[in-house]
Amino acid sequence: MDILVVHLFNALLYASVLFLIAGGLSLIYGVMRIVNLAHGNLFAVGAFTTASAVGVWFAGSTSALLFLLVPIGAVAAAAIGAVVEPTLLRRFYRRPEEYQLLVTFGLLMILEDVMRFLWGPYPISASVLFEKMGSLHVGDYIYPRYNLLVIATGVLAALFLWAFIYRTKFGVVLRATSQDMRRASALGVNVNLVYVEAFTIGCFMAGLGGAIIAPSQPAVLGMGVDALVLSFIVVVIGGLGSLEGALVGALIVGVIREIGISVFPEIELAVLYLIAAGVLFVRPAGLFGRTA
Amino acid sequence: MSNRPTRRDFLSQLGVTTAAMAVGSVAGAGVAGIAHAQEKPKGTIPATPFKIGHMTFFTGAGAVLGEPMYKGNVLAAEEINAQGGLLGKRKIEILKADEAAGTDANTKEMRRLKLSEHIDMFMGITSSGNTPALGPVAEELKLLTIFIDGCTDFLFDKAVPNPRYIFRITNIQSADGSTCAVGVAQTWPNIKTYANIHPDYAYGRNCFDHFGIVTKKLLPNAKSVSEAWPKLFSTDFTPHITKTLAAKPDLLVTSLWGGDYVAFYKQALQYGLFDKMKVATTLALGSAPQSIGKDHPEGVLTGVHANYHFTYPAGNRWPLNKTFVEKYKARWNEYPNFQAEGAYTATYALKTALEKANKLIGGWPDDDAVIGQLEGMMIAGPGGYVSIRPDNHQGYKDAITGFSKNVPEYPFPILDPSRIITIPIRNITAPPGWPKGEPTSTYTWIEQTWPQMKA
Amino acid sequence: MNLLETEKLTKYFGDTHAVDRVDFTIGEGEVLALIGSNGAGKTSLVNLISGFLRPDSGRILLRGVDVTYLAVHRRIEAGIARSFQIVNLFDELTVLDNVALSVFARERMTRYFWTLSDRHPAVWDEAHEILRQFGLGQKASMLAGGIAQGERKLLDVAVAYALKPRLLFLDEPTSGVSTREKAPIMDVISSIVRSQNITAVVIEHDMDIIFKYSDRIVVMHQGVILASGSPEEIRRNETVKDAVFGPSHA
Amino acid sequence: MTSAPPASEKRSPLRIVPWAAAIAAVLAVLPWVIDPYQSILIAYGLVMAIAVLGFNLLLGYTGLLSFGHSAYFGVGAYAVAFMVKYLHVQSMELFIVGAIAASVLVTTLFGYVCVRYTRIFFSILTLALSQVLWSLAFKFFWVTGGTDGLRVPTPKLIGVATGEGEDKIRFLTHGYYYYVLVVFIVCVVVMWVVVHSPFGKALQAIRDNETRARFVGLRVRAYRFVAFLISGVFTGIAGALWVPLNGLTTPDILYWPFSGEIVFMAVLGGFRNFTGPIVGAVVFNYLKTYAVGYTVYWQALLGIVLVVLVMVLPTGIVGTARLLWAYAGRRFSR
Repeated sequence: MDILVVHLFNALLYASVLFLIAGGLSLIYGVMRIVNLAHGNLFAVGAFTTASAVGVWFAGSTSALLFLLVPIGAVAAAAIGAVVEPTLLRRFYRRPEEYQLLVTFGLLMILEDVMRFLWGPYPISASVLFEKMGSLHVGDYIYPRYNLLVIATGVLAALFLWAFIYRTKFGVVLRATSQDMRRASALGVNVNLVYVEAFTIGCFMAGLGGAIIAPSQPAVLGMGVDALVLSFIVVVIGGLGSLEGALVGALIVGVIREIGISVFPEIELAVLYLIAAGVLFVRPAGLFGRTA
Repeated sequence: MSNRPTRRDFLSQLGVTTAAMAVGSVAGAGVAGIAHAQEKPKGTIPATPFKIGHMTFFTGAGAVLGEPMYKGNVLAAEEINAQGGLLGKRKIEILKADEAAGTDANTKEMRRLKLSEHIDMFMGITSSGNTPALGPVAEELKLLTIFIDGCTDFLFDKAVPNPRYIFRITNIQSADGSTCAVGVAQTWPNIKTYANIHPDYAYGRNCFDHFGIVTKKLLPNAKSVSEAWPKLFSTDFTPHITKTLAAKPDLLVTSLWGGDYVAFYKQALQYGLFDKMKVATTLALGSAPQSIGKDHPEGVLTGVHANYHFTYPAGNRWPLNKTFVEKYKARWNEYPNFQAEGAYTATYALKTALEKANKLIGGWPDDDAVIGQLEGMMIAGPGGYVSIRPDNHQGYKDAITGFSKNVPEYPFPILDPSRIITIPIRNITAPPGWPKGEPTSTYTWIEQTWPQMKA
Repeated sequence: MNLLETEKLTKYFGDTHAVDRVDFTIGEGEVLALIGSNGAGKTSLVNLISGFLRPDSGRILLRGVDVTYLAVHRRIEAGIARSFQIVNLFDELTVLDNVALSVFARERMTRYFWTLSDRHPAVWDEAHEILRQFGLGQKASMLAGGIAQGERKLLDVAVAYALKPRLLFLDEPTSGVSTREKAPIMDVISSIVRSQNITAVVIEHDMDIIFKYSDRIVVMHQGVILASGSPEEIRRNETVKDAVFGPSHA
Repeated sequence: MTSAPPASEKRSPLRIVPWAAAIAAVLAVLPWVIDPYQSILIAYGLVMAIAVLGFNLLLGYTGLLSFGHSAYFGVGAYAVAFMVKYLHVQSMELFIVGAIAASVLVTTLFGYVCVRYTRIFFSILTLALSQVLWSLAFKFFWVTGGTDGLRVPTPKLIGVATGEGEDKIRFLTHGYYYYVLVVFIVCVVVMWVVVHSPFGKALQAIRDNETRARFVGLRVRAYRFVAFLISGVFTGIAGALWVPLNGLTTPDILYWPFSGEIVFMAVLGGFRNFTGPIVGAVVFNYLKTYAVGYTVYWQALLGIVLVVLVMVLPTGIVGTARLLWAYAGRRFSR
């Protein structure tokens, strides 16, 4: 029985991180109609930045300072987003998808090596925070407190985003731009500004996903590519462009992965992709997407 | 029934010893050492550089193993070059190639190195997935090769059953699982259940198979109750840890290594895994020694790929190791791992083979002459004697494993010097002439020839 | 016998009754103009008949045969073709290819992936001939995306015409071109349609053109047919004037 | 973007035949002139060219961007490996037949699912399905060898076995090179006929304007499906030819970044030209091989090439060369 609680926490843990990555991906698609293949590596940038801030640059500082440093990865990813969108991606919104996919694919490759250049080839760990928080008892088992913090972050991020998009003026502008860019523009919305903001928020989320797991999992090269395909599954299930969809998709993927590894390990990955393909086949816009 | 040997008897028959022991004195007759004085070579030797293509993981999670391999190779090359080079004339030049580019790219790159860069020799390779791919290519290219690692049995069992140009220096992979299982049988004979967490590729499955078959022989009551197969180079092991916890085994066997193992043990600590079961590993301390922190629990059976740990043989008993560790530390400011030792030894094996061949025929020896010298060579390396079997070109040295222990001298755990387990390698690997078997020859050899212990 | 009739054909878009229980008929060989203000349901009606939209209820009969839910390509085989209000061409193919494609499609040769299209001179000759008829012979080897708007309108009709339809819908064949160009375009279309004895339905706004080229006029308003008759009758019809041209229109 | 210059007369597509024959002749002579490694690289390039030609029938001619063509390449490659492992087949011709059969099977299934959608949904669907195959190849190691992959020995060409002792490099640079070259030429001719056939015209029409294509009577989905099938089979054939060259097949060629490389090659050469994919495949192969050989930052190098390419030369190498040629021609004639 207790073990089920541990499994549940694990699923939520995974879902939280996936939601942060996939939510960002979905937000960007929703507003700019661009599938950002480099998104996975913004997640990795977040992880590397936080890992090196906590584990290397400020290693040995007080825990309070180290905890404050965790979000630095999200800031780094957001900064990259804020630079890349206006300088590079903006030229591609009106071009066919193949160019959009290719330019972000190129960006993915470049970012991978930028990280290799900046952080070297080895994994970097910020495990000191993970260790400091210790574990709490769940019946016969113990569970890392830090993982609960990650889950809480995921939940808070979802709530914050929801409030932001449905309860603020900027949210209204964002939704308007997402629904009809030309009309929003005609109504006096500075569409370019909305784009750069939306892209930055999307990257911030991916970076936060990376930053928040850096203490419990080391940052390694290649993590971005793996994260990207999984978040792809999430957005495909939930619906490209839908934040609710990203949330539900992340939960589905989190739960299926946790069950899969225990019960049907050989086809765990295949099942995830098949679900994604199945959803696409039946509802190409995903469970929560608007029809194309 | 009654003539079944007892476990204790059998283990001592195997030659398993637990203690810090000497390896014997250096340089008996016919044994090549790595530090013997240079003799003047016969004939004329060209002064062109001797190019070695060195492919290993320079990037990604595998670099924890790969970089030390390269550093061992470089250290040996620098020493040899300082003495004038191979046969006093040919300076070693090392061309790096990144194994992380993927198996297919590696195949292309090996061809490029030989056909386009005209390397004289190839060294390296960390992953067991890559040697079976590259071995046949090296044979096709007629490229003299010493694989340092990538030590899957599959290479010489199946992929290249009759090698000519390729050799491999570090211990054959089945020794990992077998050594680990022998260590478990000797230390924790009462376990009834065990769980597995292995990386989902050749190495993990090899460890799983050999741990399983040896345990079946030595501890017939022990049952495998859980298997988890995370992808190689994963970082998140929480579902695998939880699956293992749920199975409530007495023991966990894991062949995770490098960055994977580091991430695993940190997460496992917070899930209390080490408190709930014994843990036996095949490669935990085999990665770069400094990569494991002092938070790692003590008393875990921490394997070193059944090959080498820099604290053994202890310095005063085996000077070769003492000087190697000192030189390596001075050059790279870190401690060597088994890959560094393997590459270092391999470079000196090459040097020795060249010198012997030169003594026989004079001039710069061709590949065939070098191969003739490498086959059957016995060389004393930092980790002890390595013998290269002529039938399968595989290097063998006595397998070791031990238990993690923190000592004040090092900022990371080392093998507990008082409890190091060594096993003569010939006793846990299929002998020459044993028919090729499935999944490995050693597996069928153990299955068919080892006695079944009493329950 | 009428070539085509619709029975209570209906299409809703949400609450809007785009086409509301319309009974529409057209006789063999007629050239009929469909007029009405924007949103009257003209294009929707054409869309329903040509298969672009599916009706919510009602029937479409072609020579008495129910074609209501027939797939588009079957309708085309049955002889219904259409042009588009906003030019719908294969912009990166040549003008000649645009027309040739229709001929290939009509002859069911587009399945041939094993022969070069150049190996079918009859098709190309016919395509050239059609272009010549439409006055586009000089533009044959230009990309369809690269010719003038008036020419594009003509080509759009030519592509539909090349299908050799019995019933051709022309959705505003002169929209988007200057007033000066309208008559020449309609002259070309009209002479071809009449010489081949094709039944045609033209949606048009320009009343001069309508009165000049059509045999009969059907007026739609808010999804229903308001009136139908000869140009002269429609010209005199007060209801039509108010509905279509607005009360202010003299 | 750029409209092609108006041609004054209709030019026969057959005019390129002499050029193609000349290039084929050069390719045939090359192994005697260049060093063996270069021949092997060209063989790799030609194999990939077949794959990208197939891919481009969808992207360039039908307007569908598949981000899952690794699947069909992998199906071809694994079909060969399975034939070796389970049926002990050695004949290269049988390998190709088997690869065609397997890729027909898989493309029929995937194509049926995928052609219902276009644009980004098509791309993602193809990607998701290719990942299913990847994860199966990855996880079912007792069948597929997992990450170790499956080895494929030197095959018999036209029934002729290569002796144990014969030099593999010589086999690759001569016997196999010519085999690849012949299959490549056959594939180029077939694809060339397909795109210049009435069917090819129909595909281009569908690419340009799906609605109008429907209204000239084309059953758009059926045409897309057939294009998908042909495309997948070409890529499958390439996969089959690639295995003996590489010596083994691993799940890497099923993983999605390999699909990305196929797209890369098409765009590098120029996907709006028939020859673009061929040029792109050969050039990319050189680019990647040398980038990997010379720097650990090869990914960044390729990434920068890609970004610059799509920004500055969206028509690819062949498209740009044609523009320059046309420009030079106009300057010259003035």
